[in-house]
Amino acid sequence: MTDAFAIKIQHARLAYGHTSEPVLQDLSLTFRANQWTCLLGRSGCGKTSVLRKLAGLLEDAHWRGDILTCDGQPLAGRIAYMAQQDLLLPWLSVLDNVCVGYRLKGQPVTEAIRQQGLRLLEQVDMADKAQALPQTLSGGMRQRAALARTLMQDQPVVLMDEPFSALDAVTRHKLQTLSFELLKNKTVVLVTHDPQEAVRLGHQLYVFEGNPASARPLPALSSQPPRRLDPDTAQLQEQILERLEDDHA
Amino acid sequence: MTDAFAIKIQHARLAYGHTSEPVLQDLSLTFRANQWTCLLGRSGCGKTSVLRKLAGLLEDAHWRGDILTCDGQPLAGRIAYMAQQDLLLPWLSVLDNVCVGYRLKGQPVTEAIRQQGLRLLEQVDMADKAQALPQTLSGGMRQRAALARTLMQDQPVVLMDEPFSALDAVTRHKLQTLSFELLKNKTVVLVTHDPQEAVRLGHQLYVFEGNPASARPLPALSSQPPRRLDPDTAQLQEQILERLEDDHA
Amino acid sequence: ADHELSLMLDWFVNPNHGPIVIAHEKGYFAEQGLEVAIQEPADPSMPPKLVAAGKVDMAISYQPTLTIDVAAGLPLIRSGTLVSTPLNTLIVLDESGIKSPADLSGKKIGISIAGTEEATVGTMLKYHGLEYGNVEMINVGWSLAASLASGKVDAVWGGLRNFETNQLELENVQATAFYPEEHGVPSYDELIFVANSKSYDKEAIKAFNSAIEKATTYIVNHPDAAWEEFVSYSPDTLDNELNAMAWEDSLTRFALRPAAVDLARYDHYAQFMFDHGIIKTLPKAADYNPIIN
Amino acid sequence: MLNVLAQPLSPIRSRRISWLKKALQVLISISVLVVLWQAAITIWDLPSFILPTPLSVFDVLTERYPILFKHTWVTAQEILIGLLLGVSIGLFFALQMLLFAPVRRWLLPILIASQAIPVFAIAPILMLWLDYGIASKVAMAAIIIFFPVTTCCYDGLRSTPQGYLDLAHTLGANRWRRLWHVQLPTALPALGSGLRVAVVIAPIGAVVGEWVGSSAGLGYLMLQANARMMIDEMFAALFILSLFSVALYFSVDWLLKKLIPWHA
Amino acid sequence: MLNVLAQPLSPIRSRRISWLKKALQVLISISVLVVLWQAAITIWDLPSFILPTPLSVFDVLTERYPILFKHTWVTAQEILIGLLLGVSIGLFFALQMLLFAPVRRWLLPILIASQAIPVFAIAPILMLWLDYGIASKVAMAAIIIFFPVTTCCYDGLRSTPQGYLDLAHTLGANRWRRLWHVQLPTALPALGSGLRVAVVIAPIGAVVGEWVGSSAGLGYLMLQANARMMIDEMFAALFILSLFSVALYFSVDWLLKKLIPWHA
Ligand SMILES: Nc1ncnc2c1ncn2[C@@H]1O[C@H](COP(=O)(O)OP(=O)(O)OP(=O)(O)O)[C@@H](O)[C@H]1O
Ligand SMILES: Nc1ncnc2c1ncn2[C@@H]1O[C@H](COP(=O)(O)OP(=O)(O)OP(=O)(O)O)[C@@H](O)[C@H]1O
Ligand SMILES: Cc1ncc(C[n+]2csc(CCO)c2C)c(N)n1
Ligand SMILES: [Mg+2]
Ligand SMILES: [Mg+2]
Repeated sequence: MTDAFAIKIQHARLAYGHTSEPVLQDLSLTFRANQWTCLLGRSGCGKTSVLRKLAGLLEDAHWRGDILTCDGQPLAGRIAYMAQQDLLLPWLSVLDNVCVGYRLKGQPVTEAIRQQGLRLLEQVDMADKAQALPQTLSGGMRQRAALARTLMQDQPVVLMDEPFSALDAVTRHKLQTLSFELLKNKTVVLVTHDPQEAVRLGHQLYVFEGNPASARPLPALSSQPPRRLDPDTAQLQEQILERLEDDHA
Repeated sequence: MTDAFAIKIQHARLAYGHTSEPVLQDLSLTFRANQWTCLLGRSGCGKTSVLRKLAGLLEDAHWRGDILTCDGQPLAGRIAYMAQQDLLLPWLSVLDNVCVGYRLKGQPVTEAIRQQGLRLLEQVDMADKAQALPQTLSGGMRQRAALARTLMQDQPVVLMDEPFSALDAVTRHKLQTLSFELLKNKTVVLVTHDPQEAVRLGHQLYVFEGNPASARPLPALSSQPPRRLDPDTAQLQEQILERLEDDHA
Repeated sequence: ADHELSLMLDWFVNPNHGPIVIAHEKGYFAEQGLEVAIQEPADPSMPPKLVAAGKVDMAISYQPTLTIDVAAGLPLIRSGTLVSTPLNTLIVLDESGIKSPADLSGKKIGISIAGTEEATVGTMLKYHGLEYGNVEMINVGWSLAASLASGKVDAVWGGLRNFETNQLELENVQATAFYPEEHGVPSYDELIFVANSKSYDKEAIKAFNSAIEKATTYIVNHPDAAWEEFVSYSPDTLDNELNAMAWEDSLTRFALRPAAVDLARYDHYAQFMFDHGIIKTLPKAADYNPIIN
Repeated sequence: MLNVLAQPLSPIRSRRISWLKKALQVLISISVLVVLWQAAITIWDLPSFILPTPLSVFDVLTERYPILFKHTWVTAQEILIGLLLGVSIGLFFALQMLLFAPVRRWLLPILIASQAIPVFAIAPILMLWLDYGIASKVAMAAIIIFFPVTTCCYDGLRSTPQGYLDLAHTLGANRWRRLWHVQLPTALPALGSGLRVAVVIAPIGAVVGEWVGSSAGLGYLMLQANARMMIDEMFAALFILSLFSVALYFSVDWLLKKLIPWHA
Repeated sequence: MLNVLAQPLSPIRSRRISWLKKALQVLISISVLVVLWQAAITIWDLPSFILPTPLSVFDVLTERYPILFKHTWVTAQEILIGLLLGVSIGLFFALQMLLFAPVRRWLLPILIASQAIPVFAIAPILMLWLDYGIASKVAMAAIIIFFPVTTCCYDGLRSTPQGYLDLAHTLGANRWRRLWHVQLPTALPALGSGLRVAVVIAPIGAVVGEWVGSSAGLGYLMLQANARMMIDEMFAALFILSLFSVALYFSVDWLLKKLIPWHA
């Protein structure tokens, strides 16, 4: 397994277009190694934009500010990114979609890899749909397939943009546990709108605030994730909601 | 405002393809006039399929079973449907997307209609993006634009498929309230994965169970939606989760 | 065979090519130690160019065309004559009421552009007191007979008197032909053989001309037997009424002395074209009619 | 019995029926065409050198089929090789333009300009380089074919949804594998359009090539027939050519439907 | 000063620069072409009656521009009207086939068959039907143009994402408004491909028309020049034709970019 490592964003500023108002300003974030960092915030505040920047996908936007990695190397090639849309390729079966990372890296999709893909599909409860085309899946199934594809990637940094948003509560809980297990030794950044999810999984939490937005950390809990519902976590959830409400006001 | 009315699905069965297993079996649902009916269930159990059937979009699938309306007239033309994907047309501005229903019905988009569209956009907190193209929106913004488009339609039956799934908690709460206000006199069917949302908004609740799935109603609460968090609703939420867990087991 | 020769025709095989086909069929070429490969062109402006470019050894061209080509600097010579009178003719539709070229004022003349129309048709018109500007010249490509038969034009220029006239007759179109040499245009050789001036083979040409001369003599002496032999070259395409009629009309047109040349006639025609601005330089006939014997 | 009949047809049986139906349709549309054709002749009293009767064309087809067949065979070879070459060149240029921005900038104007040049004008040059054999005809066909393929394929390759490109990027694809695994599949429908146009005009390419210089083939036959005012023979050749196009079109259409099942 | 220079360029200024850059590119690619052309002549020792030197063609362009201009004007009219007609017919057929399944079944084979008929072959007959005026040339151009437009547009119209069609359905659109507001916009990129092919080949249509019947135009001029062995003049006409294609292509490209801003 590859070594985990940390990323720091310092005093960044992001604007789409020369003339338009910035979306993010004075943004500082720290993503610790072997930990889950959850980003929350008003819809449209710029969470996806931050993930896209880390994934190297923000080419046309104007970004200012440093992105530091603990080993000083660029991030490119060490990132797994699960976007807000599922982006399943319509000409590949679900299993092929899950294994597509190998093809795209030019590595042969061996039987072992296919078996691993099948196991992951089983774990996300999609084993019976392995040979189906994505168009015949329900919304939640598509999301689970995309999750399986991301988990297949085995990169040190994993960025996930609302990965459980289209799932029912029970499936969501199961897949949270699964992802947490499988991504134990990674630097994980999770964008979510579900305070409960954030509190359950996050070693650290940030809430985006203001317009242009910047990120404010929430006080860390002493317990280790995955956490159960207890007075502490309930209180942290309350705090998140308060922050969001303040931001909306 | 058009008269609200009720719909009944009786002992329906749905299968995709001749040979494949049915997805839904012995499905009976009642949608009451002037009420919100919430559908919950495991991801992939067939909730979207039911909505699509009601919206007249299930042409290639094999449906058996009656769909009764209280006035005996077909549903076609009396339905507003908000799909699981936002389906914003990329060549129209957000405002034009919101008003596109008029164009598609061949009615001129008058200044009054545009004003109404703008007001709705304001209410979903998107007034500043009225002239933007959909591609420049965040995921949650797209969903809000689609919601505004659905609310513009003013049909007696409104079908919504996870309409708030991509929104932060506060925005979600606000828009739930707004939708409930605006759709007071409609027959509303809401598919959701959020038990809290279902409990808050639903006059009646169904949970899909089994494989092939059928729908089982939950006991109605005595209070009227929109409901606040109280012991009764908390208990109903617990019940939903239990049912889902049972189904997963 | 001592020499292999490739010969490109001016058009698809037709009775104009009688001597060539007979020489080929009756083995006169072989007698002279020649092996001649006959090719047909798709684009009639190509054969002289291919000779000039060295892609074929000989081609059939027209005297006016050769003069234009030589004036333009193409390395070509005339090596022999196939038909030593003009064949080109101005054909008019009887039903358009034209009795003489003088009636052409304001009419449409279909041409298949050869570059000399302005001089030849212009001269015929002037001969009858008309100006070139009095008529409308329309390019009709290679549908000379059809455009006239369908009445889209009142006259055509470029059809041959032994071929297109018969074609029209077979379509039951009443038409009259005016011969340019009877209306002020100098006489010339319609069909000639050309070779590359830089690489032509004297011996081969001599042998070729002898074979053609022998074939022409045979045709003139035994027209009916010659017809049979002509047709047997490609019965599929040649054995039809049109060719039979054209054969009769061609008998009197073949040059009896293919190697012979009247230099003054070439210079005269060149001067005529020069005067009408068709060519910008005046080539001397002796330069592109080398003495081969 | 009634019960059995009321059952839905088995897929195989219904497929066979749909084939029969297709064939019938083609037959009927040909008949309609023939009737219209004869009607035009009768109504406007067209002479045979403008438009021959269907019957006389049919006569030529039945009587002279050995000759027609001989020439058809020559042209068929030219069409197929020309098609292969033209489509390859078209794909090659499209990929070049996609992958290398400079190539696009410099090459595109040249390609466009080359298309506007009537083949007749460059025919002499081609003849000088390629001689009278099949090469020059294949070259002509390829020249005519490649441009629609290039344009459609390039347009298709350009229009890959951004999301898929982003996916390829984060999954670590280099440009070649991105091209192969993401851009080409999304370009297939557009490429299909290009191919459909290409196969339909390929016969023209071959025939034009033959006009430039040849001693066999349907184009040669048509020129001959035209010059001799044997318009019925020309139409017989035209008819065979049209059959080629229709057959090629539907073959490609069928093939594309197999290849692009995820696309309507 | 340094500070000011370091500022990003204003949009207007950078747009002007990008135009300059484009113009420069075209200029350079023309130069490259000219050099290749001269090189071909030098290397293969091509005689001037097969391929004239760029310089002699340039001379003709500068010296004889009044005549060239006169004929260009004629051909330009034919091209533009032919384009209008061909594109309209192409769109019309595509819409017909989309909207009426029977039309598709009956019309498509006929359209395809019609395409395989080399225009060159029917051109002489077309002339006999339509007279030697502008109509026949316009018809030729239109015939050549309409098929790529039909194919690409029809393929584009067929490939509207199902979601959008569903949306149109639930929003109560009838087929016409669905077509206008949903299918046509999504077909625009594919239609663009068709248009790009169409404008590039339109000049051929017009010129071929002039070759088989005309009394003016660039095609007529080319025949005349060819007959008089003024090959440099013929290539001057070819050059103008190519310019037409390139200019039309880039105009359409620019227009389409304006029309389809949501598309890459
Ligand atoms: N077009 C199709 N072809 C074949 N099978 C389909 C098709 N659409 C849906 N299905 C199948 O039908 C089942 C129900 O799908 P549906 O989209 O209705 O689920 P859902 O309840 O909405 O799920 P989710 O909560 O994940 O959106 C799934 O198993 C899915 O694979
Ligand atoms: N391509 C783009 N062009 C212009 N503006 C953009 C573009 N992409 C995003 N934006 C703008 O940037 C802001 C942040 O968008 P982003 O997608 O990062 O939000 P988000 O926090 O992920 O929201 P959500 O929770 O709704 O997904 C929004 O105001 C959006 O309109
Ligand atoms: C049977 C027959 N018909 C027409 C022509 C064509 N043609 C006749 S004259 C001329 C130009 C020279 O004046 C051309 C091209 C031919 N060669 N043979
Ligand atoms: Mg987002
Ligand atoms: Mg669903």
